[in-house]
Amino acid sequence: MRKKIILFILLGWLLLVIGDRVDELRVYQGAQIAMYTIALASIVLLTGYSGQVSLGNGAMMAVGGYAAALTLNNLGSPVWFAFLMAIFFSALFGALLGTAAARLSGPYLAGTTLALAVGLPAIANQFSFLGGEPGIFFDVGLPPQRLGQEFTQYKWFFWIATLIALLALFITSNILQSRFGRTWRAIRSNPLATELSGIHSSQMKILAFTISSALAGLAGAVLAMTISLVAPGAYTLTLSFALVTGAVLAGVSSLPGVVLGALILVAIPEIADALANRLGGGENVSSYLPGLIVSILLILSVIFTPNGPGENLHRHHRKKA
Amino acid sequence: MQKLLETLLIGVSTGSIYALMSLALVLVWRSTRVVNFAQAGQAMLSTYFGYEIASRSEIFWLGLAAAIIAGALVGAGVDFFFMRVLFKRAISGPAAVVAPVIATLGLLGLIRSIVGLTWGGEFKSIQAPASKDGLTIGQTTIPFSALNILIIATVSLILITLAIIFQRTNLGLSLRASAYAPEIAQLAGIRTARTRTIGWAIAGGVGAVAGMLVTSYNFLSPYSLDLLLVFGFIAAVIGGLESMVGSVIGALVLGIGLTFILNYVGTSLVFIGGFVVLIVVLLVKPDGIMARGKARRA
Amino acid sequence: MSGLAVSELAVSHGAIVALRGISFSVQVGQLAAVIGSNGAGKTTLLRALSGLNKASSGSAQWNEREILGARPDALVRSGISHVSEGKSVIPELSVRENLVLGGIWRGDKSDTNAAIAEVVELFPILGQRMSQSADTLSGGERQMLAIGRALVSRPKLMLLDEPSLGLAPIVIEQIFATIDQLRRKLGLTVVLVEQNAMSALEIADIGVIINLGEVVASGTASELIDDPALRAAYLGY
Amino acid sequence: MIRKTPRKGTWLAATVLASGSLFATALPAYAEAGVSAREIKLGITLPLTGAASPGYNKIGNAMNAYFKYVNDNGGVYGRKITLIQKNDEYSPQLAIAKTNELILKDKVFALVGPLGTATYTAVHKSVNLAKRGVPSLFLNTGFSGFSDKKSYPTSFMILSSYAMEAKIVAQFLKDNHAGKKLGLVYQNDEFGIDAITAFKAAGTKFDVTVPYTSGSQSAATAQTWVSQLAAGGAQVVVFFGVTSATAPLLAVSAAAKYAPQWILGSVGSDPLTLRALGVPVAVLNGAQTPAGNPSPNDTSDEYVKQFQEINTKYNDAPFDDYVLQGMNLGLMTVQALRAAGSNPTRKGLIRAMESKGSSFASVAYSPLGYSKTSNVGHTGYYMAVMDANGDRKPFGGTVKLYTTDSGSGPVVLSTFKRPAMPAKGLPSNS
Repeated sequence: MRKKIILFILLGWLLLVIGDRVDELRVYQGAQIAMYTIALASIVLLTGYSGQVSLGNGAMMAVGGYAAALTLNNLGSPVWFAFLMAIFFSALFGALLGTAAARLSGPYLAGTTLALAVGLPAIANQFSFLGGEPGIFFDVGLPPQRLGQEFTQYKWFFWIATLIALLALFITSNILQSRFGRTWRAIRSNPLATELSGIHSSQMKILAFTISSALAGLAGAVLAMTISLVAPGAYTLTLSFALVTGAVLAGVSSLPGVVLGALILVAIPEIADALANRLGGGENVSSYLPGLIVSILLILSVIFTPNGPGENLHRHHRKKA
Repeated sequence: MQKLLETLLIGVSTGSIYALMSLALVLVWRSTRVVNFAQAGQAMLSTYFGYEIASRSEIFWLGLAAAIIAGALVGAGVDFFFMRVLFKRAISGPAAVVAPVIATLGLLGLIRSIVGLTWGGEFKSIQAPASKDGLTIGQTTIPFSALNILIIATVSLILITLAIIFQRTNLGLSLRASAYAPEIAQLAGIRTARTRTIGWAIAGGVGAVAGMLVTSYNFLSPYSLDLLLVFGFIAAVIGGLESMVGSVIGALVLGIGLTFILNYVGTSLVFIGGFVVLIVVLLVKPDGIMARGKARRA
Repeated sequence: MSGLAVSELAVSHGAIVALRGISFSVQVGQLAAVIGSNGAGKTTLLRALSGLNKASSGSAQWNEREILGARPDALVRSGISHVSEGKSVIPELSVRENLVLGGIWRGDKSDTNAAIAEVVELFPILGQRMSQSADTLSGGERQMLAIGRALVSRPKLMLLDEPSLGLAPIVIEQIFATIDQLRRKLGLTVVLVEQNAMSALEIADIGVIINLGEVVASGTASELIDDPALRAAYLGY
Repeated sequence: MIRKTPRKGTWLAATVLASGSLFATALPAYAEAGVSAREIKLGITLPLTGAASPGYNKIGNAMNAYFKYVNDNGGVYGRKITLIQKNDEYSPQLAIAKTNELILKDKVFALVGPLGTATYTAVHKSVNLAKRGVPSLFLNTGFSGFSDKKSYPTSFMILSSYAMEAKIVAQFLKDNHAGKKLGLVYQNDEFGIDAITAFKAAGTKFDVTVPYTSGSQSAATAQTWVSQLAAGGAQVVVFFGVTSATAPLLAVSAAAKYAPQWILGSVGSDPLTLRALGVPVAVLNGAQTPAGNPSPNDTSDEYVKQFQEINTKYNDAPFDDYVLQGMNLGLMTVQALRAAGSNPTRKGLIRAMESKGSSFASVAYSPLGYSKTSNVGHTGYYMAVMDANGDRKPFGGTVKLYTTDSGSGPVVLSTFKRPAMPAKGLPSNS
């Protein structure tokens, strides 16, 4: 345990040092990577560990984003409290949904969460306090003065996002290595046997849904921070699909893999853009090339290494052990 | 009273299009045990073919025929070149639950990108085969047009055709047998793999009709059929995923339900309406309204 | 030779060897009973012969043509029908549809109807239930329907997997009598897999006893019945 | 804790990968972003696809066509202009992401013609354009809120504001439609609210008001608008929304045989776009609309004629209001860049806009309001009537230009004469 704490602190320090050395775009993307890392951890926990398929993580992120923004704007609370409220409300919502979800299996759950992903963000258009399509602002404020003039807004976002992501990963990895993590894996691989051994699998599933939602909500608040805004347009079906994609590309049951998945999600549009510029196809190419690359990667990875690129690596480790 | 009638009529018209998509999803689910998210992509690609023909010939029905043929070929192609490869590699491990979903999502993305690269993202429209003008009954004009009637008629015709194929022909019997019990069907001499591909082709053709009909009163873009997919899927789940009749009933329930929300509650709540209808149905019957005693689970 | 010739057939499921070195032959018109306890590999043998399971080595010839490696539906076309374990009917379909299914591959409606009429003659009870869902049939009726469906395919070789499973003794007797009657009338070659050794051997020409994936004894049915050691070890009385 | 070693390995590998990519680009040294010896890079975000894109998606290409024309004729002080278009699908979130890309990755010199009220509000706040000192010229939105020079020190408007438009329409209603039942359909965001506020100030009372949410427009929703309007008996309906909302509104009204006198706001009344959206242009016949520019079919206009020629040669798109607008943005941009001098800086560009912007040549009839204390662009409208071909003619036969401001100023009949088109459409100002 102590080793792990040291590892995380070291990691954080390394990231902050890197943040000082790169230009603003990379810092901004670093914050996005941190955001995706949290969001993907939420999927890994739910799908990779408890075996439930959710296509509605975008909706959970929206709950978190709106909870954070409404808290900050209406209560004038400190920023950390807004993030805490994002966790609280999305967990609450996740628990409610998880109660329904625990009764559903496979495609029924996928359908329900898909419907949620489409429907929930649109609610913002109905109630004026949610700001409609333009959304509401979520302004975590300028970086503290003592950090100096050169300390940009985006670097501030990067610091906050990285700190939150590291904390979230630390806690998640501890949960996954605890009794709960083991039980989830047992339920996933053999639901009947687990039920017979006296474990209430539905309660455990609801718990997984709740924690996963809390993580997603936190990611939603971080996303809102990086764009200073919560709006339905930020939590689209495309986002939900992208998250599932990232989780699969990273290996759906590997927590460390989420960093890689997040990196891929941020890097691919960038690579595609560079490629599009080289090909010189104009707007059409740069709009659709990222999708093309992601889709091809996704299809190949499902066919060849459905459990992620780390799959073969892990197998080696296991054999040795 | 008039508003109620309008809502019902529009709801049936909307629901009937959902029914086609929902039917396509159910057909594939029954035969392959996969929720085919790429169905929207297949329908979109076929509709683009239909659009090309319809806008060149200026005959909607020619476009529709082209779309159906394209849809059937694309559907068969997806099964033959994609699903067979996918299922040859038996997937195990934590990804097993998501793999088929992810694969079809990937395929949806792939088709969308190819369509986008080929046709661009601009909205295309197809000249509707009938007037969009509301019908006048006596003194009042209701927002229910000849096009709506035509949509309902076209869908009914397709449903009747499908019912005849499935209930009265050997092909239909083979399709049903292969879906219910592939092994027994195979032992009875049915070429189940080929039958499955035919099933995908039929689903593709049906999806293409849905795409063309949606496009006839709306626009076509690489994203324009996403909602059709979502609502078609919700309808299929409401119907219990297994039952073709259930999927049509589910679609009508959903279409009417959503139109009621649109006309009586609020525009923005339509989208969440799908979720509400779904969750209500599933909490009462977790395996859909047409579930048999023993549910098949994925 | 004409008939069924199985030699050195082996089947593995992953690392587990389910069958090895299986050899026996059945002349045209003969009924072979494959006997063995639960888990001996009988079902695996039939599934390998009808193409449902892949054989890992060996050969099986029907009228001097190799059948291993062919798809089940292709084998139906060459006259081999497999009635799989557990009353292989499709409960979602009606009785008539279950029967029609067996004839689809020939694409000859009138012949299918004729074949169905023959089946109904054999199992009059099915004639009364034609439009009912197969779901509503009793166990014995289902088994009749499964055999009837196979007959509609007009097979030359019939592979029957435990037709007696879960049926009342009186029904079992009836089914076996029908099988015997059938093959005499139609000149069918039959491979009958059974746990119910005595009833099977009574109507069989030859018998093959399988234990733990291997043939432990084979010969004419009467030889097997008369061997006291075998009776004690495998036939259970 | 037993299997820690391999896990730590994976952790580290992932982190190294992540940090490696962050290191991949180093800080380049530059004098002024986006300006090199040969090139000036500019950026625009606009909806190229999606529900709100029809019409607007032509603006970028039209600007680009005009820039190509200028580049082929020597560029701006020898530098070629490159315009990078980014698709924001009219979503604030995407607009922010794309603007970030333009500024941080593509390192554009300035934004030109960013489109949309909600999107630009979000962009300005989130990307912090003012603090970064990024000039943002010729906003493609008429939201009067952007005329607050203190909050938007680096932004410059071009369109007459929605408030001005509403005030002029209010005057027109008083003069020409007094005593009739009035209806209003508006987009329920800053765009529409701007108009509402102005109507309120002018004392115009609507008998039916139908707000709609941006992005919700469709045939189905339009049916609810029309039934509300018809139920309220509106005889004159004012519409303040985008073209993708005009289309279903007019189509459904025609379908329901509901035919009030339409007054379509300048934003949502482009006939070609309506036609592309499947609405027969004939339904526009007789609709009244406030307009700032001459009709794109008016070849007697020197601007229109020149732009049409450039369009034919460099763009190959049907020449409509959006293409005209895009070309004009190009013309204005080139004048601004020239005014900023041969070694342009962002600060210099903003100073040039403040000091010389009001004298730029522009196709619109009304005066430009740029100064040290104002970033207001055009300041007036004339009323026009559409015909069955979708063309528009000035109401009453000749252009009667009204000017006003976004505040409480009066609506004045103007005699302003706009500057002449530079020779061959190539500015030579400095």
